[in-house]
Amino acid sequence: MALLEVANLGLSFSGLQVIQKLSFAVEQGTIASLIGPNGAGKTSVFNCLTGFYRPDSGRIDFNGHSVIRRKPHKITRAGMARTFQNLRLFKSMTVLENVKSGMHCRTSTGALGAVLQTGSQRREEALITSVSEECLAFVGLLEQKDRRADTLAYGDQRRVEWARALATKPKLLLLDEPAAGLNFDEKKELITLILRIRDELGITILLIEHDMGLVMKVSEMITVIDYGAKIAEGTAENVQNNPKVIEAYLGSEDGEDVL
Amino acid sequence: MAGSSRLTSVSDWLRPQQNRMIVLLVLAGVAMLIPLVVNNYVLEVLTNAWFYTILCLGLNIVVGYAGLLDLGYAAFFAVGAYTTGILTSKFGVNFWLTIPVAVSCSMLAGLIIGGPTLRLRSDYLAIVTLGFGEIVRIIARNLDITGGASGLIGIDRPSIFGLELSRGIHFYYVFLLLAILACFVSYRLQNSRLGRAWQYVREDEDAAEAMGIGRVAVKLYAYVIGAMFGGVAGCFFAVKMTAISPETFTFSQSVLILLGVVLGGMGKIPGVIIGAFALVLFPEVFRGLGSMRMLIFGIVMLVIMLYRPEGIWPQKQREM
Amino acid sequence: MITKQVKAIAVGILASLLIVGQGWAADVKIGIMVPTTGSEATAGKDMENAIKLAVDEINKSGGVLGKNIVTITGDDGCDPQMATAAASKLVSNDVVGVVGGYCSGATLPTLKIYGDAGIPFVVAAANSTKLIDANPGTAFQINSTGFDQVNSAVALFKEKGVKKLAIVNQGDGYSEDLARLTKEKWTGMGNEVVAYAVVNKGEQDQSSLVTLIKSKRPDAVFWTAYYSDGALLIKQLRQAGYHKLIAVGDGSNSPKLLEIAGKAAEGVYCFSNPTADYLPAAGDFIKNYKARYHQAPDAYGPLAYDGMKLMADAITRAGSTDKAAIVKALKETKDFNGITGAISFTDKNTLAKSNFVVLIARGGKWMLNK
Amino acid sequence: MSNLDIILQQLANGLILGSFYALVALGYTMVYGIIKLLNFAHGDLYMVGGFVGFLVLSLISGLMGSSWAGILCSMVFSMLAVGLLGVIIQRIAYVPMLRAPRLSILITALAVSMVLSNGVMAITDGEYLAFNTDLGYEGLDLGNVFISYTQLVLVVSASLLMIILYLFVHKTLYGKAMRAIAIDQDACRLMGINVNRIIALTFFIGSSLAAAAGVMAGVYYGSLHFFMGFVIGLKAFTAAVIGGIGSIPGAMLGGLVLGLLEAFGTQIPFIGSEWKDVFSFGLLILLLIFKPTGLLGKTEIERM
Repeated sequence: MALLEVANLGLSFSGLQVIQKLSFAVEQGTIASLIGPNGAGKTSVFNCLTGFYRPDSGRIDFNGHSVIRRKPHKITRAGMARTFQNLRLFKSMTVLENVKSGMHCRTSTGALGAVLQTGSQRREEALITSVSEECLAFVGLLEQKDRRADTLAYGDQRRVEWARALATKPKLLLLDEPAAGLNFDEKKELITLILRIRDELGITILLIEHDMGLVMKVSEMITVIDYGAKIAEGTAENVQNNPKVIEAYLGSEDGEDVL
Repeated sequence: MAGSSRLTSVSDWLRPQQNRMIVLLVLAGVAMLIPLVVNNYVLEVLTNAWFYTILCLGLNIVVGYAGLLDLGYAAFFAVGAYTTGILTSKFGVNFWLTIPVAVSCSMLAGLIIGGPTLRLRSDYLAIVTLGFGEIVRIIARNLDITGGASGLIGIDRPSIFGLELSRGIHFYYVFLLLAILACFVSYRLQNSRLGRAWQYVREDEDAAEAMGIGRVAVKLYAYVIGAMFGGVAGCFFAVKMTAISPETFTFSQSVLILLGVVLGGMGKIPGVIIGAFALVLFPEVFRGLGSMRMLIFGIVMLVIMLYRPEGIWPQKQREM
Repeated sequence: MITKQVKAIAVGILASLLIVGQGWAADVKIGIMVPTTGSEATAGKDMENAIKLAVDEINKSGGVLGKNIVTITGDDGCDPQMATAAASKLVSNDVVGVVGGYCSGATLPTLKIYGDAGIPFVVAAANSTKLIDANPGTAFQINSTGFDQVNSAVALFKEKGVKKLAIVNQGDGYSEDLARLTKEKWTGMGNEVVAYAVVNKGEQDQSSLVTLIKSKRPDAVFWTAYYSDGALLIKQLRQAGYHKLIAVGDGSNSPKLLEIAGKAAEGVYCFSNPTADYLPAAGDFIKNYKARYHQAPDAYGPLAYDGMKLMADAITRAGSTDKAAIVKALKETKDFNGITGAISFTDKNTLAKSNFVVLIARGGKWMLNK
Repeated sequence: MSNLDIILQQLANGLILGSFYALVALGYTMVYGIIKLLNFAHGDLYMVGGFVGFLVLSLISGLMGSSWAGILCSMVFSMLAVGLLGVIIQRIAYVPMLRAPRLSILITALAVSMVLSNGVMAITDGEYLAFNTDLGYEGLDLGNVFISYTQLVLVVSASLLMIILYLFVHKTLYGKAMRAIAIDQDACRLMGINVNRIIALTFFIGSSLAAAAGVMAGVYYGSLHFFMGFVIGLKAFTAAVIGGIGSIPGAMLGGLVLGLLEAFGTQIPFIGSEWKDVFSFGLLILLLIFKPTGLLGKTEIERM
């Protein structure tokens, strides 16, 4: 059974159909991509998956359980973590504090424990710090841990977001345009990082991306959508040669993004 | 500039935990010994300042930590005060036994108002809390058990180990101890998993939610703990005043407490204490300006929001 | 920045310590507790003025027990919390007695503070009936209490042949107290209260209430609260065509009511504590007050003046500044001849004989109802 | 009075009250619609409007008398002055806060409200002012139902102002710009619309409508007080929410609905007038929880 199964997903905003009858699946341990021209509804799909939007119809099964109509934080707790298209760091907090947020759903001390500083609370705090530092080390930002998040370079801020998502100990990581705004070298590092996350940590990855080079290099399965509906699916080669895909991209205004 | 370099050196010196503890101990010692050298009037004023410190620290959890604007905080304070007042004066319950009841009632009030409304956008929440504050006051005004518009009178003074708490000095120490406790609890909470969760939610609700933090639950926590502070303060307020009436729990009272939180600096414990003292000392020290008090506070609040939104107390130093 | 603020606060504390720490060893020290700031500051300052005028007169004619009287003012701000601070301030200054008390709500919690210190307190204006129960025995109310006002009101209604009465208050301790007592008394006499309503402070539109009142056809409407919203009610009642009797309580005894309500107020009755204008004995008081403060005394000036004179008289009769002796002397007061009338006390330390008068609005002025 | 009379009288009362609420609610809604700011100070602008009107009327009463001509003149002046005050407030207090967190901007609005009401309190010494005019008590006497000419004129002028506003927003270029900014500020900037100027215009119009209501209230009720903006501010906010905050026809409808609700609400037996505010606040809270978009508001994207 696939880790993530989406079937007949539908979403509309005040009459406008944003996603229609979308079905796809992500297998355990793979890297999958969701692509499509601007405004095709990719981020909307992410928002449905992570519980930020409530779809009108369809099914989303994650790890064998339906996550439809679940609150975003419960979905994260179930093992699906995401990054945002526009950076959404906690700007005025330190890098380490940012990453610690990921551990929130894996720990449980409440107000009483915090006030009394019980033994279990102190152990938990130590665990939160060590896991967060591991995650930072994984993305190569451990030295920067005490800096304010918004003083970091753009590319580093992205990596903080990744570390933060990794700290939630996800089974599936959703990356929303991870390469946006990165230069050539940074993109190369990014590809290594994506592969390392899958290979070293065993985390399944689903990404949305405009950069076709990157998509083609890392993804084992690609789903192409346009106007909220699936137009093609398959490996990089299959998709690249699909006439519907070419038409969708060339017919769209930002065809220059492609290939 | 000489001034700023001195300030930096002071804050450098303050950085190690040890030095900060020294300062705190000295301050606590001074606060403990003050009653020996001042008269009743000054004592009464300082007692009031500690009382507002507790309230402001409680509201600070809601406004400063969780970033929720609560314009009806006096309601929680009222619930605590009335619960104790009614139980002691109408049912003859021992004061100390009323505290857990009063605190539970105010926490329950926090749950009732917070539960359904914390989903709302922040500006709606402000109005809802305002309305809730007024509703509590009007209920207190209209019920028989709360003594109607003239309130409850003749609330008994409590005793502890055979000592009746009746003199100003007794209440000074009661409120000082409560304020220290409030600081301690606030401090521990601020640096905990929950404290960080409040900060995450305040900075970016969606990102916090995506990180697996249930924003409604976290906000509700802030609300209920804030209400608890108000409830405790209310219990002791009732026995100190021996009489309570709905006029104490108006919208202006809520605004006053909010002012204390904003003046010193939202979310910062020393700032909030300074804010609370400023509230209480200002009308006593500048008596001639008494009727302009709220105008001056309003202007100061405006200036603070525009030029120094972090409040009077300096921002925590971070390595850049 | 911080150090400056800390300094400012420290200087402030020190300054207040110094001010209150000074002694007036050879004098008799009397505390004045009135609101000199806040919403009721006007009334409070008037009382303070009147008390100081009385003190001057006493000192000019030799003081008490051969000593001068000095006063110290505690501002209660018409707020219970500020009032306890003010009372503590007066107690720490070792006053031998206190005169004042305007807002009942603020006066209430101070009774116990003065009581614990054994300090006699002449309550000049505050007259909620709640004060009677809370009195530890050291406070003396020289303003007629709510009970007396109710008696005056009920007597007027009976005299005017009223059968059905509507009562409106403002939801605060003072006006609710008066409204409730009137209702109890009126229904106890076998009459009918057809409407009993509350108007929220500051709410301008009372048209719904007016319709409600009109539909119940009362013979009289009794407004027990303050002049500001009372004027609006009167105006809207008259505009809507209610032409029967309207009466207002002593909180509405202000020329402002007539100014705001305009000609709608013509013929409205008002129950009032004895204000200077209607006191035959107050001629000199008014003259001296105007000469000194360049304005006319307000509603509670005469009572505050009498309160101070009574306190001095009690000290003289006690023959010492011992607080217990003064309390005893106050209790034994027999027909003290004040400008507001003769003062004696009941066993509950309230005024034995009501000094309420009934006024009527004629041509934009309050007149004594004859 | 028969029941029918009561109903008719309360209908009239509710409509009059409702038109005041609507005028004030319009300002709330316009400002909220365009920059998503809950302007706590709006009720105080109503109060200041009343005082400015009073001041002008007492200055010119020697010239034009205190009848309709004088009142109209002072109303126009007050609308201009308070409109300007609204723009100044926006420039000083709100423009620097546009990118600040919501909490800060709400507290700023609260501070502005405190400064306005306590400033007027300091000037007037907290006293009530009698707003006396030469208007009589004459009116339409329909048996037991009575509507004074003053009431009639006020309702008609309130409706006129609202119609003018509606036409302005829907028929002029400025109105179109306002509606566009409400939808997407950044896009408008790209299209070359002077966004700041349009926002200032919105503040001007909203504030001057509040001032008009303030002067009308002064004329109608005959007294002014520094605290009078608080209650009406809350009521108008409720009206705006009932109608759907951000919607101009919604504010008008909400004002009327609230006016009628209050007028008939007090007539319900067994529920004393002392509970009235519990019901209006309770209604507001329930509405915000269950139907935050109001009667005419647009539904936002559903989010969990």
